Amino acid sequence: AAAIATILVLALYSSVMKRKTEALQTSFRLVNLDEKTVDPAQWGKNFPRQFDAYQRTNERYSTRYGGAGSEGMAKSRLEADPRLVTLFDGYAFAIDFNQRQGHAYMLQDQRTTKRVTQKPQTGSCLHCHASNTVAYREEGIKQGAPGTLDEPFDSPNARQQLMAGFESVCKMSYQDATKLVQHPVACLDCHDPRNMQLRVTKPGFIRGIAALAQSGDPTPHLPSIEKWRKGDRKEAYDANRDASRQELRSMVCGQCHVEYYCGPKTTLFFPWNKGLKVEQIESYYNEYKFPDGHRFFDWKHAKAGTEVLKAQHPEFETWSQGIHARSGVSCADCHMPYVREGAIKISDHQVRSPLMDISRSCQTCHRFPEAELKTRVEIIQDRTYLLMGAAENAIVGLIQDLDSARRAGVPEAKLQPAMELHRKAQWRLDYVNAENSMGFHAPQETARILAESIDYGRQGQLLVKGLKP
Amino acid sequence: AAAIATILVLALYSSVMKRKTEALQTSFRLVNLDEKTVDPAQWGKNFPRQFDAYQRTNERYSTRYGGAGSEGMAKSRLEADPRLVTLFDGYAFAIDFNQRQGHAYMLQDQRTTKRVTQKPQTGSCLHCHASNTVAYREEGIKQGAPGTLDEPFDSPNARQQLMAGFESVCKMSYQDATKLVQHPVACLDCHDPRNMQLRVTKPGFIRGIAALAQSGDPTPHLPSIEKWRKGDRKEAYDANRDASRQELRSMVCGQCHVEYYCGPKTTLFFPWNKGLKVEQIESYYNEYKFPDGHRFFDWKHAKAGTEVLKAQHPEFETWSQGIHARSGVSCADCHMPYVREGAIKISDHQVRSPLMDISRSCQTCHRFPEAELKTRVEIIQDRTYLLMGAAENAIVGLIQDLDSARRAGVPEAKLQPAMELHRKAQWRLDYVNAENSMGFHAPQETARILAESIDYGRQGQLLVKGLKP
Amino acid sequence: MKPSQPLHVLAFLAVALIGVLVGSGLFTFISAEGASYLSNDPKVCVNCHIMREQFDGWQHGSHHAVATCNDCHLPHDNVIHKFFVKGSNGFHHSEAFTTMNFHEPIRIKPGNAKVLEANCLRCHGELTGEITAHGTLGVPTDPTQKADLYGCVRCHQEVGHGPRR
Ligand code: HEC
Ligand code: HEC
Ligand code: HEC
Ligand code: HEC
Ligand code: HEC
Ligand code: HEC
Ligand code: HEC
Ligand code: HEC
Ligand code: HEC
Ligand code: HEC
Ligand code: HEC
Ligand code: HEC
Ligand code: HEC
Ligand code: HEC
Ligand SMILES: [Ca+2]
Ligand SMILES: [Ca+2]
Repeated sequence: AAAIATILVLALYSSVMKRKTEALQTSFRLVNLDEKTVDPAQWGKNFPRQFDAYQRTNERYSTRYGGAGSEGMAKSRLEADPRLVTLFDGYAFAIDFNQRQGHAYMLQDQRTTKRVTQKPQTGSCLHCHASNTVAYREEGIKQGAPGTLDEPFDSPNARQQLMAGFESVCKMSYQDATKLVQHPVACLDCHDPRNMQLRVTKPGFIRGIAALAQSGDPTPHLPSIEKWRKGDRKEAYDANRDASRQELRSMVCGQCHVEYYCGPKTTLFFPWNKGLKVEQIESYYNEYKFPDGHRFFDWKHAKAGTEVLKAQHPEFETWSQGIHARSGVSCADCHMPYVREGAIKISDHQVRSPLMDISRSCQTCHRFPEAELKTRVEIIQDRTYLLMGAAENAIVGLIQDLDSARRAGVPEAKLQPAMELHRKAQWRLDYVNAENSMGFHAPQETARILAESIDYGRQGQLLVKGLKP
Repeated sequence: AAAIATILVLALYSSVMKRKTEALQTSFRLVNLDEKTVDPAQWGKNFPRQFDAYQRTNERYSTRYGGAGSEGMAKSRLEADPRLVTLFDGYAFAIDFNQRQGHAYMLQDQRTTKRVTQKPQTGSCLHCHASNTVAYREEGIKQGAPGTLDEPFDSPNARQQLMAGFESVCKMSYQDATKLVQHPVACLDCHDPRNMQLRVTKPGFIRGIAALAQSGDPTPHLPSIEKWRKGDRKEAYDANRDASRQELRSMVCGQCHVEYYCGPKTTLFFPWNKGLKVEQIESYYNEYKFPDGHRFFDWKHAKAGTEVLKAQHPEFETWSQGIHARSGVSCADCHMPYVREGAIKISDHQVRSPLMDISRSCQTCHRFPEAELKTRVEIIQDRTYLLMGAAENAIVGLIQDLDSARRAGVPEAKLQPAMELHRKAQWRLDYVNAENSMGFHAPQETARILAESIDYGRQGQLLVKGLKP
Repeated sequence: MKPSQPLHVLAFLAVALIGVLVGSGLFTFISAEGASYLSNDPKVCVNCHIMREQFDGWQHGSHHAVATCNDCHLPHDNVIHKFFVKGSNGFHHSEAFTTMNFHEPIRIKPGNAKVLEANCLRCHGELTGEITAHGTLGVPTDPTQKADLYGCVRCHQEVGHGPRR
């Protein structure tokens, strides 16, 4: 009996030891990475496969609605749909507005857009177009924040450096600020250099997600937030401490693919204090007052006179309303699918449209032929596109009606209710137009938003039609 | 103790043996079933479990949007939403319109609705509210069709009897016709008595599905139709010959849960000649001329003056546009899920809302908790409900505007374009309102339809607003 | 110190009751072919018709030729663990089968899911070394766990039993 027991114990022991060695075995470390290593090429020495793919985000492509085309210049969204020029009249987006392209272009595209070269912009723009963890921290130290760059990112000192630097850079002119950075989004922005774990580093997200946690809006797709809410709430929600790996696989993207305010009147913020739905964001903006006491708005429409809102790429918010998010499917699952390279399986760092690689992006979960999956996406997108056109027509109509009525001498006060409807309709239309999946991330929700946009737009027209000078 | 142990062991042993025999047991044929056996109680002798469940369709229930409630009377849809009275003004639906209830009630509900007792209706109504295979064939024989009732259902003679009888019954008054039948939908309507295989027996469906096959509309969810199209097309598409078992698991429901015309002007038909989408059906109706040469319509709106269309329960058509149909999920998968009776799995013949039994209806495919699945359905339904209200408001507004303009003396010809928009808007709204899943069967498509309804309704109002007498 | 009389009786009763329990349990286990658990042949799992669906699915799954039920559903780290899981599953399933008291559709339980995941890694650990080097995979379906463990199956649900829907 004693013999058998001994054998069993030994068997157990040896198997445990085997596990432990396996856990340590990772890839070959040639370079020591730390919080100061901004340059992805350095990281690439340890992780050449990920780096190669990362670099390939400079490859151009187009799908029916995605990508920027394979020409030298990104496709212009204004040329593709001239109604946008009317819709954005009086705003920088009416000058230059293109299809997004790969991550490799983000810094260059921002530096060269006419929205920057022809209009004054602040340093806030850099929040999402560059690797800026180090730049923010250095600037923060300059502004008097304690400690050095050697401190780990999750230390209180580093956090103070980051936030102080962020505030300071946001106040600079774009031209001054952009000199502080050299790389588009880099490894450091999403990874902890010590162990490659995912993390979020962008101040806007860190504050925004904490505000969302404070709100009561249900977040079934982000269970760690719901768990935090049940706790004592003494410390703010912190994704790097609280979120699961799967949640971080979306949150790292949510650092940038979100609606934001980054104009000159206040520091950049993500408007999530009431929740992630289109109405909740609208309501937060409507209650938000600028330092001068004026109600929040992005620009005054040149023809309609309305103080309107601008929506920007609310991918994270829209995804949050869809069935994939509820099912625990993350951005990285579709946009960075696993690929086998030789004997090893890694995440595809060539972030791009999943339609470029349907078999890896979709087929592990959906056992349908590639052509069928592509058709499913396109059916959803075609329906969205059609409704978006209808909403644009309604609002272009309303803008013209407001303009004519004003010219005909209808007093401003009488136009006000119709302008209010213009604001609502435009917000909803733009929310969909600025979102980059043409409805795929949340098909029914997107259609609902457009239906409301149409309704408000047409109701606005009805109001104006009834007015006499 | 030994005694107790023995008892226990024997009890368990016997229960295990029972399980094992159950696994072998199929069914005993006690009664010979044939094409004349209408009475389900007879079938019930061979298939008691299915019969028991079938009878339980008389159980009342309600979910957030489904079921008819547990009171003695089905919930009135007119009381729940008085706007419907305005929308249906001038039509029988403005008098009496209730929530659907279980199959057990179908004949009784039809006989007692005020739409029948207060308005003249034809025998076509019976097509979907009774077991009428035998009644049609007997009437057909009376009208001179060859052969006897003994011939198998798929023989040419039987087909001739069926169709002749159907034409004849449709021309009778409802009161005369209803005397020919005694049972709500019965086993014979969906099953071949020789081998219990599924089959379709309703003339409207047999013709409708053949017409759909003739059309070019893609039917990825009904592959046997696409296959038939590739053949020589010499013989019309015949579901009983061509369709797969999985397709029949939806088609038996498609015999009744469909949009139809069954007024007095022509024989009942399913409008599928151009396809199953809402626009295709509309376009077919718009081109359809009544025998008197007039363009197809269901009724003239009492206030608006428009010749409008009535949509009825397009479940089959709507399901066809959804992701479940494309994924090969049939009506029976959700509404007649397999249940274990002892060791055997049988189809639950208590056809009802899947929300009454989520684990069996949904969890075989979706590995999420019941509460989560229920929430997913309700989120979809709530969005639909909201948009439906918006569409109703738009059309009620348009009806009032048309009415006022006419009273103010605007000539009919000038109102015509707005009335055309009323027809379009009302068709789309009603298509969703009459559909019984509150958007679940095809969430995005349903939202799209409502968005268009809103757009047309509001555009109609804009046209009227611009008119002078 | 001598144990008192009542304690003796209690001890005897306890032993007798345990004996009955074990005896009847064993009997049920055997008659319900719970002993199937002791074999590696997948066919013995379907002795229990309840497992028919999974068996059929397994025959259509990509691993049919390379893995049997026990390769995936039993621990392979050490013998004690293996027999512990075997025994407790065997007893639990026999009991569920006999009383016909279990949730349908049948769902793998968290403990067994951990076993399963470990087996994926047993065969594919090298391939996935890079993606597991910095922690397990995780799905946010269970908020009580920072990252629960059924990571592979989230994408590869069909490997064991073929298409699920
Ligand atoms: C279930 C899969 C899936 C998930 C999850 C998902 N996406 Fe997408 N995404 C798509 C598809 C499909 C498209 C459409 C691509 C196209 O039209 O070529 C798309 C489009 C995009 C685009 C535009 C791409 C282009 O080529 O123009 C961006 C940016 C994007 N998604 C970001 C995100 C972000 C950020 C998240 C998470 C918050 C996310 N996606 C989650 C599938 C997904
Ligand atoms: C630091 C900000 C930032 C982060 C973090 C980020 N993105 Fe982007 N992303 C951008 C910007 C900016 C662009 C547009 C670049 C351009 O058009 O020049 C972009 C473009 C894209 C595109 C379009 C690619 C193409 O070739 O058209 C996709 C898809 C995308 N991102 C998905 C993701 C996903 C998925 C994640 C997370 C894994 C992510 N992004 C993380 C800022 C970011
Ligand atoms: C909160 C993150 C964020 C901020 C702040 C931000 N961007 Fe972007 N930007 C993105 C993302 C994500 C994309 C890619 C998706 C898209 O094109 O909609 C993008 C795309 C772009 C593009 C390429 C597509 C186009 O619109 O022509 C330009 C140029 C651009 N941004 C300029 C700017 C400027 C100028 C500012 C400051 C006013 C700014 N960005 C601020 C995240 C951001
Ligand atoms: C926009 C965010 C983002 C950027 C930038 C980024 N990664 Fe990743 N990376 C991810 C995500 C998401 C994963 C999946 C991590 C997980 O599941 O835990 C990942 C995983 C990895 C892994 C783990 C193994 C694997 O492939 O899954 C390595 C190594 C890695 N990245 C290296 C790099 C390197 C090197 C760079 C810079 C060249 C880089 N990453 C830039 C988002 C990013
Ligand atoms: C990690 C798993 C996973 C990946 C990857 C994934 N999906 Fe899904 N998808 C799901 C789940 C889960 C659902 C929800 C329905 C269900 O429970 O099956 C779903 C639902 C859908 C639906 C119906 C819901 C809707 O919004 O219309 C479509 C269409 C779809 N997926 C397409 C895709 C496409 C295209 C891709 C690739 C770009 C993709 N999916 C990638 C898991 C995934
Ligand atoms: C994927 C599952 C699924 C499929 C497939 C499906 N349905 Fe449904 N159906 C539902 C759900 C969920 C509801 C909403 C029930 C509720 O609100 O209580 C519903 C509602 C209904 C209702 C109203 C039930 C009530 O309780 O009031 C009818 C009638 C119906 N469906 C018929 C059909 C027909 C006919 C088909 C096939 C052409 C079909 N369904 C296909 C899931 C499905
Ligand atoms: C012969 C015509 C006919 C056929 C065939 C038919 N139905 Fe029905 N169904 C009806 C009628 C009529 C009602 C409404 C009865 C009433 O309200 O009195 C109904 C009601 C229902 C309801 C509502 C039940 C409730 O309790 O509220 C559901 C769900 C339903 N049917 C689903 C199906 C499904 C699924 C099939 C196919 C398996 C099917 N039906 C086949 C005619 C039919
Ligand atoms: C093509 C099949 C079909 C025809 C023809 C048909 N019905 Fe129905 N009927 C149904 C189905 C399916 C339902 C259940 C779904 C619902 O209530 O929308 C139903 C429901 C009903 C109900 C209960 C709910 C309500 O509307 O109050 C009544 C009453 C009714 N029908 C009367 C009639 C009358 C009268 C006619 C003839 C003018 C008729 N039906 C013709 C299929 C049909
Ligand atoms: C509205 C259509 C409909 C009616 C009416 C109907 N059934 Fe069924 N029945 C079905 C469907 C659908 C199936 C599933 C068949 C399949 O998968 O092949 C089925 C299956 C069966 C089966 C095969 C075993 C099983 O349960 O899957 C039997 C036996 C059966 N029905 C008996 C009856 C009896 C007896 C009646 C009358 C009391 C009846 N059915 C009425 C639709 C119907
Ligand atoms: C026989 C399999 C099956 C059954 C039963 C089933 N589904 Fe699905 N469901 C699917 C498939 C397949 C998809 C498409 C996405 C995918 O490929 O996973 C889907 C997609 C969905 C979606 C996302 C698409 C959409 O239309 O929004 C929801 C929500 C959903 N199902 C809910 C349900 C509910 C609730 C039930 C029960 C009433 C149910 N399903 C029954 C297989 C099924
Ligand atoms: C290649 C690995 C593999 C093999 C071999 C395998 N299974 Fe599985 N089994 C799985 C996976 C994966 C699941 C699903 C787990 C999940 O979804 O979380 C599963 C789930 C189950 C379930 C629970 C049902 C469910 O869907 O959760 C049962 C019962 C089961 N297997 C029995 C068997 C039997 C009996 C055999 C042999 C005939 C077998 N398995 C062979 C991988 C396997
Ligand atoms: C005595 C009959 C019987 C035999 C033999 C049997 N099972 Fe099961 N099994 C069941 C029952 C009953 C359940 C459902 C238990 C529950 O869900 O509570 C089940 C559930 C399971 C589950 C999922 C539930 C869980 O606990 O995770 C797995 C995995 C499983 N069985 C694997 C197997 C394998 C592998 C074999 C063969 C070695 C096997 N079964 C042999 C009756 C049996
Ligand atoms: C007993 C060893 C063994 C176990 C346990 C095992 N696999 Fe495998 N797996 C294999 C082998 C061998 C192959 C290669 C099969 C082939 O080439 O056909 C394979 C192939 C695969 C493939 C590629 C083929 C496909 O189905 O797409 C995937 C993915 C996979 N395994 C995932 C898993 C997952 C996930 C698990 C755990 C649920 C698992 N395996 C458990 C041995 C195993
Ligand atoms: C987010 C989705 C996802 C998860 C989670 C996931 N995989 Fe995979 N897996 C994939 C994709 C996509 C491929 C195909 C890669 C390719 O073809 O290049 C794949 C391929 C594989 C293969 C087959 C490689 C080959 O071609 O032979 C194996 C084996 C495998 N995975 C095992 C695992 C194991 C073990 C786990 C858990 C540690 C896991 N996977 C987790 C998506 C996933
Ligand atoms: Ca904004
Ligand atoms: Ca009709």
